Amino acid sequence: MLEINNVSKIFPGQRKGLFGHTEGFKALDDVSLRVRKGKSFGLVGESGSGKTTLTRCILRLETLTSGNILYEGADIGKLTSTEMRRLRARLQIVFQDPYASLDPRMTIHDIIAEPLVIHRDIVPMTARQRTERVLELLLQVGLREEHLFRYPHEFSGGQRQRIGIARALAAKPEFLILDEPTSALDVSVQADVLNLLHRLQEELGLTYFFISHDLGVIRYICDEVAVIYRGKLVESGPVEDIFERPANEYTRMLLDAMPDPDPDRSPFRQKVSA
Amino acid sequence: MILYTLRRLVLLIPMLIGLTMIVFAIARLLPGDPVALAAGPNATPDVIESVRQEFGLDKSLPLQYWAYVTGLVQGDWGVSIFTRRPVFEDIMTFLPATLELVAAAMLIAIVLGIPLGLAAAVYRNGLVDYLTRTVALGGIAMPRFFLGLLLQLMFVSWLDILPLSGRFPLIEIPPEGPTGFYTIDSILAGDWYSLSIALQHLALPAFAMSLSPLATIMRMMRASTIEVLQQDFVMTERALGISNTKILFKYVLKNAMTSTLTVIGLYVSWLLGGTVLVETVFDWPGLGLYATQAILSQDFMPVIGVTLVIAMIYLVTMLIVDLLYGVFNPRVRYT
Amino acid sequence: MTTTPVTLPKRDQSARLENWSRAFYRFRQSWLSVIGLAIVVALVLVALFAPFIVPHPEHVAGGTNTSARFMAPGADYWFGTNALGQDVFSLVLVGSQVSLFSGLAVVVIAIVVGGVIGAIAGYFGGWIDEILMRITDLLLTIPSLILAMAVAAALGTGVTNMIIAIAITWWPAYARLVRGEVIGKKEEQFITASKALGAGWPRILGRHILPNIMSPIIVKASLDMGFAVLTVASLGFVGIGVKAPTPEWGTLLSVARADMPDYWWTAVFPGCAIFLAVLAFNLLGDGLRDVMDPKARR
Amino acid sequence: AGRKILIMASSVDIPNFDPHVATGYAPAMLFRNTYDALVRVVGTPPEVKPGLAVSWTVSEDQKHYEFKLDPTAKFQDGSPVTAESVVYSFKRIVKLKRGPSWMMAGIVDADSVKAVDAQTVAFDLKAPFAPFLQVLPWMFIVNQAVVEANIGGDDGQAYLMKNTAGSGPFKMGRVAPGNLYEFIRVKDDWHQGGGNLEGAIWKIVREASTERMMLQRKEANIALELYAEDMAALKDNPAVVSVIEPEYRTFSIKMNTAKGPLADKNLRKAISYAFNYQSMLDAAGPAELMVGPLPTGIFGHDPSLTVYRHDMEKAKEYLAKSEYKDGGIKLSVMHATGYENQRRWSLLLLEALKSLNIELDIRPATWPDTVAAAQSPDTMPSFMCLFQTANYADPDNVAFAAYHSSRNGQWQNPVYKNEEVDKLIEAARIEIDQTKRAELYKKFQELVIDDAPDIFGVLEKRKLGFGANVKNFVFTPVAANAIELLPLSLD
Amino acid sequence: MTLLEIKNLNLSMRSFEGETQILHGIDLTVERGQIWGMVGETGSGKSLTGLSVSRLIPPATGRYLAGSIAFEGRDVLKASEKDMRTLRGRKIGMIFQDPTTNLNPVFRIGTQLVDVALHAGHADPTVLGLEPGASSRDLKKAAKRVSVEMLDKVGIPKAADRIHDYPHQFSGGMKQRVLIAMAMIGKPDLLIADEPTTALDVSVQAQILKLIHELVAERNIGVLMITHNLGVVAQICSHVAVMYRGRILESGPVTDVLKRPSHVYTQALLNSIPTAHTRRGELRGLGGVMPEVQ
Ligand SMILES: Nc1ncnc2c1ncn2[C@@H]1O[C@H](COP(=O)(O)OP(=O)(O)OP(=O)(O)O)[C@@H](O)[C@H]1O
Ligand SMILES: Nc1ncnc2c1ncn2[C@@H]1O[C@H](COP(=O)(O)OP(=O)(O)OP(=O)(O)O)[C@@H](O)[C@H]1O
Ligand SMILES: [Mg+2]
Ligand SMILES: [Mg+2]
Ligand code: NI
Repeated sequence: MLEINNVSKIFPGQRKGLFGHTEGFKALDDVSLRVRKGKSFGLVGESGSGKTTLTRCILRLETLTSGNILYEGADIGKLTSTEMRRLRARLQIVFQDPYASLDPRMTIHDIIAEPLVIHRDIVPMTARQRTERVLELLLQVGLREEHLFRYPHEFSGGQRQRIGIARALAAKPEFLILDEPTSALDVSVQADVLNLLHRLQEELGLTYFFISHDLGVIRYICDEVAVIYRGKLVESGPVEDIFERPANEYTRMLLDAMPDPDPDRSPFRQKVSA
Repeated sequence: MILYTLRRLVLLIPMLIGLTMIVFAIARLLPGDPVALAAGPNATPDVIESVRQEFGLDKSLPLQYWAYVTGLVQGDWGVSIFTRRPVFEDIMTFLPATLELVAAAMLIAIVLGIPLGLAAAVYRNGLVDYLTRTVALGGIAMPRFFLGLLLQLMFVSWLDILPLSGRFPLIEIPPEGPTGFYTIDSILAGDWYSLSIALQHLALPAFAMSLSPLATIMRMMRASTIEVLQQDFVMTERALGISNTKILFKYVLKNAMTSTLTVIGLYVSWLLGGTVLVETVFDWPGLGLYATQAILSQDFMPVIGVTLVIAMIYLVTMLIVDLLYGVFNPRVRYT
Repeated sequence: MTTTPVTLPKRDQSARLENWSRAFYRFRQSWLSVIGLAIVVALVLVALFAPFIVPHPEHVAGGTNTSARFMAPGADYWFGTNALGQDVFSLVLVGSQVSLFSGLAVVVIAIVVGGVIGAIAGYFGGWIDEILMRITDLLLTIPSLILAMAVAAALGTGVTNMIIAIAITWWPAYARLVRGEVIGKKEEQFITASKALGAGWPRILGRHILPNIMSPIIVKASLDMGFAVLTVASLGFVGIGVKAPTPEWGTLLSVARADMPDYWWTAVFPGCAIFLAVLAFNLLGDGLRDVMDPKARR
Repeated sequence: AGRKILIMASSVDIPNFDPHVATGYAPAMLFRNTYDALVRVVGTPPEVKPGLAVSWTVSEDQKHYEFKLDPTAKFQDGSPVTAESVVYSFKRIVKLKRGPSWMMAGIVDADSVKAVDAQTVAFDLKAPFAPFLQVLPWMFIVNQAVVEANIGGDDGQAYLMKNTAGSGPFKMGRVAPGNLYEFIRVKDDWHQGGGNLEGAIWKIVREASTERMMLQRKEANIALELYAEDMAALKDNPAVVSVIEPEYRTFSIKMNTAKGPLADKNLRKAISYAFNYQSMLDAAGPAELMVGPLPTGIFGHDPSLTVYRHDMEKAKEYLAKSEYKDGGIKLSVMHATGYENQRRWSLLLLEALKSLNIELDIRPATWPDTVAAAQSPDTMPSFMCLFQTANYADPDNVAFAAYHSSRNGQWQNPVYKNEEVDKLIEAARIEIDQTKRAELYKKFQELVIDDAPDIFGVLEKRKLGFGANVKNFVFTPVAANAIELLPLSLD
Repeated sequence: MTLLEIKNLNLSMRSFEGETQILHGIDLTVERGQIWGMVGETGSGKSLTGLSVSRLIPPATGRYLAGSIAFEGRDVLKASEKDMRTLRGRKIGMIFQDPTTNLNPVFRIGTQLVDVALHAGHADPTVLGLEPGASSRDLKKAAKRVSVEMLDKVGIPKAADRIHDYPHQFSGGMKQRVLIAMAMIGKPDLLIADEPTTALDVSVQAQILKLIHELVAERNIGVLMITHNLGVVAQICSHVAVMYRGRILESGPVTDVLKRPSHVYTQALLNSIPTAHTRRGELRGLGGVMPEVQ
């Protein structure tokens, strides 16, 4: 469904002297991967390794330095702006920071309805129908009617995250990018969100591109996983393979550093009691 | 940083060229004809015509501009059509007075404004806050010429502790020196009597002029201090036992200075361009009066000259402010 | 996926109301702001109804009564009379119209022009930004009073021209402010989010960025209202303000300055009116800043 | 405090020191004290007194004058004042065609002046000119040697702009343009008598209220531009002597008789009747109303003339006769920016016009705009507020400058033109017989009043404030604030 | 003596809606050598409890309704501001959650470290390895030396050079370590760490946990660590307290609480962690289990 071929992204350096530039920063280095329809694809890696940058590239919010990205065979970089707009109706994203990605001066209703307004040529609806659709989404993600006209700051982190998901679902997309959707939540709220995502996938047949620091979460939700390190893809494959038989040194290090919730397996424990 | 400064200085040139063009256009497109007036009452048409030629005002606008700019490059700022004095010379006699006034006003504003702003922020919504804000707002809210008149009435007519107007007593010889600032020149000459006299004359106009920047600096300082005080690192500093005074005067002040700096920079130009009213009331022989006189009599060259000088001072001030940003904020890189 | 029939909720006014009450709570935190608001409201009412309530409407239209020159304030003339025997109270009351109206007009023009230019420069960046900002800088470097005087000299005196003159010198400040805010905001996540949803630039600028940068603009505008009244007064002082006989505070004051201190009332009352108006707008601005500042913790 | 330095506070700058170029009362003050003319005028009415010339003779036909110079007279560089220098000065005035040259235009030209001997100068006028002696005090004599040494390409204009080359009792000290000018008493001066002044300072002060305060605080000895309100405030101050004297300075509102509605004489008359002269007088402070075009008290003025006074019936009557029976038009008036009295009178005009159902647009204008607007009937507004000061105490000054059609385009008479009036002015100018001359001026006044080209306004009295310690001041109604320093003393 | 003893702490916070009680009778005792983990729902009052120990909640916003906080026997809530200053930094070190915002951006790392070291040194020169009564010049020198040593200890390479850098020149993990160094430079007896590893990836997180653990082992100090990562708690803490809506639901040795949770909420939390064996769609979450609080 989504093909990423040899993508590189170099951020230009800062201006130096009268004309010169410092050397650019290579955020993505020859990354290739494939996401299959109806499945969840996980991406893990060190912070600052280029995960978010990759999602921005997919949405054409950054221009690629080299390589191409095909969505259902069409090169995203070559689409006209109208085609791109059409595509964006089908390809939605939930951003890393739930709060920052919601306009603080819009009501929840307006926020969730925004894709419907933008794409009213694709999904023609009256204002009334839109409100109905928003309400339906709201209930789906586990929020309630009375939240409709509140503002983002009146919600807790978990609720905001769910608003972001509702917005992403509004125009009935087929492909969802989730950038650390649970990083700010405590485990119980995180569990609710993960369950919702799973239910939606089963009901609507969505495809997920899932980014997280939490390897447990990746393992739980994804079918395939890729590990990225300093802009380079170091390893990818089915979840079980990577977690049970990591081939790469960095992957192994990550897995080792994963804190285990079982106190008996703590590396420090013996010393403390000793 | 040197490279950065150089580049900024190089960039000044196109700015100044643009500036001369705009000002020239403004000045020359004004209706009214100063020539008839300059030639004097009862001048015959041929005299008027000869004056017109003398000042090259019979030529086309681009030609006049070209003549002006070529003159400017050679240090010739043109001649006033009324006084026929060279504009540059005139500006140089008036500029020190104005600069001294502006500098004194800014000094008062900064020296009082920053601590008061800090205090208002620390005692937010308390007595100190209300007091300083009310006083400062009072300062802003008073038209400057009216304030000047009231100050004169109070300190001169009633209390009789300060001189009425001017820079120096008429029948005494003001101190001479390289800066043209009477205060600094008398310090340089070690002439304490002149210094005290000069300061007495400076007090009222500088105070009248300082109120509005004082209030703005104070409020800016208050706002940014409040913001900085809410930053997490202040909590950390407190948690690690650093004393409140040290936090305020060392750690918070430097953070809060950035936005205040911008205001200070902007005010320098604002004051320079707006000294007229205070200069009128206090008969301060400065650039503002010179410029107003020139504008009212449509004397082009002085208007253009004054504008250029003020613009240059503004641009240089902004450069200094930008460089100071770097001192206060290490994240600013000179690139 | 099931589509359950839904009933539309009534617009939940309580949430909005709560927002307002929250804002008002923050506003009330400082009684100075409340005073400011009260004075502003009072001034606006006076400006609206002045022509109907002044005791001597004929003086406002330029009528004179030289047999009653320089009467001290008293029962007949609350603020006394001036050199032409005109009722200072009437003049000051009606003077509020020009002062407030021109202040408002200046600020609105400056915001619209400066806002559009600043928003475009900030949003698009690159050479558009470069060109627009250099023009703005140029105008900033020209002393505003000189520019205003030149404009007034070019277009002649009168309220409209004076407003244009001041607005020309004021919009660059707004352009800079708006540009800075837009640049800050356009990198925000929710803007990117909206872009990712497929929104075009007019929607992003108009629907997302502008509402989010309104608070510094409104705050500056309310403060500038005060300054505009002062600037109008200053132009009146150098003689390029409003045309006679229209009363305007600055002109009233500057004309009366020669009457001090013997006939103090001719100067003091317009002076107080200016003082009050500027003070009120500044207090209001401070209050608004507190209301709009999302970082204000209380 | 022991030094006898007199301080004059004035709002007017002295941009040019050249006595043959500059005009205005501030330069005139400078010339009167640093230069000498052949004669001086003193007192009320102004009397001609010896200056450089100790005596003079006039021929029967009043065309030939001979002046004997004071042999002791010497320039500030020590050289004697010779007939040569006098001739040189007059030639320079005529050549430059600026400054005071207009006063003797057509009367004196380059070959009219001759040096008879070192101490005698002879004038042969082109036509008899009654006010000739009144004009001479404004023709200052420059030091030929000094000017020639700095002649440049412009007859020494560049040099004399910033330097003086005269024989007067004072020389320039500190010069700070826009701020102050200092005068220093010349040592071993040839002038006889005189007060105890060691020097004087002309201080530029922008605000009348500051001038007043300076006077009150004894920071100034003389304040030159005071308002009526200031005079009221100073009235009871024992340290201040107020001088309020009539002078030959008229204020009138000129009408555009050439173009627009005001070309209609009946409308002009209607307006002249509608105007409230009493209010004008009230608002003016110490002043008297003008009676006709000439200032009261000047030779030839007829105080018994019937002039326009506020009379609404007559105003309505004339309005009915005019083309604008019901008013309904809009006129404009221009007044000088910052002149408070002019603004007040414009308001009175507005009121008068309103009673005729005419609107008025009041336009404060800078002086260059006013001068430029006066250049043609097309640019001239309906009304123009103007002060005119007599430079010499003769009706010819006012009559010629303000009503002769050859002056059209000049601010003193932008548009008014009446051939009969022109003829009268010309005839009176060269008439030698004083009674006949008075007769001619009477006719002139009647004609002009009937034409109503102006709203004849007020003669504002000159308002000067003196410190009580200033002695020996004698008021002269021409250029009254161009103070002559020589006779003054400070206690 | 007990290091820290919080008894029946009740705190209310004022906001525009009025005053709301946030903490309802918190009881907690930290002894030397113990590492306490504090977990719980967002907004349950973990951070405010931590701040209360140093009394850093502004009196204008927070009000203590009841209870006491005894640090080495002294009641912190009743101490004078001056006494508090001797405690802060010197006896109680604090690490805040976000490394970027908690370092002053316009001062060098060194300046900030040295100031803290000086503060501690003034109170007790031995902290800096000096004799009591050392001159202020010596103090300054020593403060600088100790700062470099400390940076070195938290694993910043070339500490003597990096001390002249500004915070923005450090990566997130490094800044976190600077904060830890600042908290430890005064050799405090109690370290309060508020979510010190959120926002770091697992490998950096592991490094920091190791460092804290070593310190406890070396100096026998007490630690109160606030986090919502149960894995972290399980690894490093000796004791844990579970908070919910301003109350401590249960507390005790880590092995007891995590292995045999007595409270439904704790159980629900543990069930919320996906493990290698959790089948997709079967993560339990709170699942409607809401502990009743009045
Ligand atoms: N606009 C930009 N200009 C320059 N460098 C950038 C820009 N955006 C990102 N980078 C750099 O690119 C790298 C990758 O950033 P990215 O946000 O993709 O990381 P990430 O993997 O999402 O990290 P995290 O887990 O912290 O979210 C980082 O080092 C970042 O500093
Ligand atoms: N300054 C304040 N004014 C009013 N209420 C506050 C203030 N600070 C915190 N609160 C409230 O106190 C409660 C506890 O806040 P606290 O920061 O202690 O939560 P926490 O347990 O640390 O949560 P997190 O895991 O999200 O950091 C929250 O409900 C919060 O809304
Ligand atoms: Mg990211
Ligand atoms: Mg917290
Ligand atoms: Ni399932």
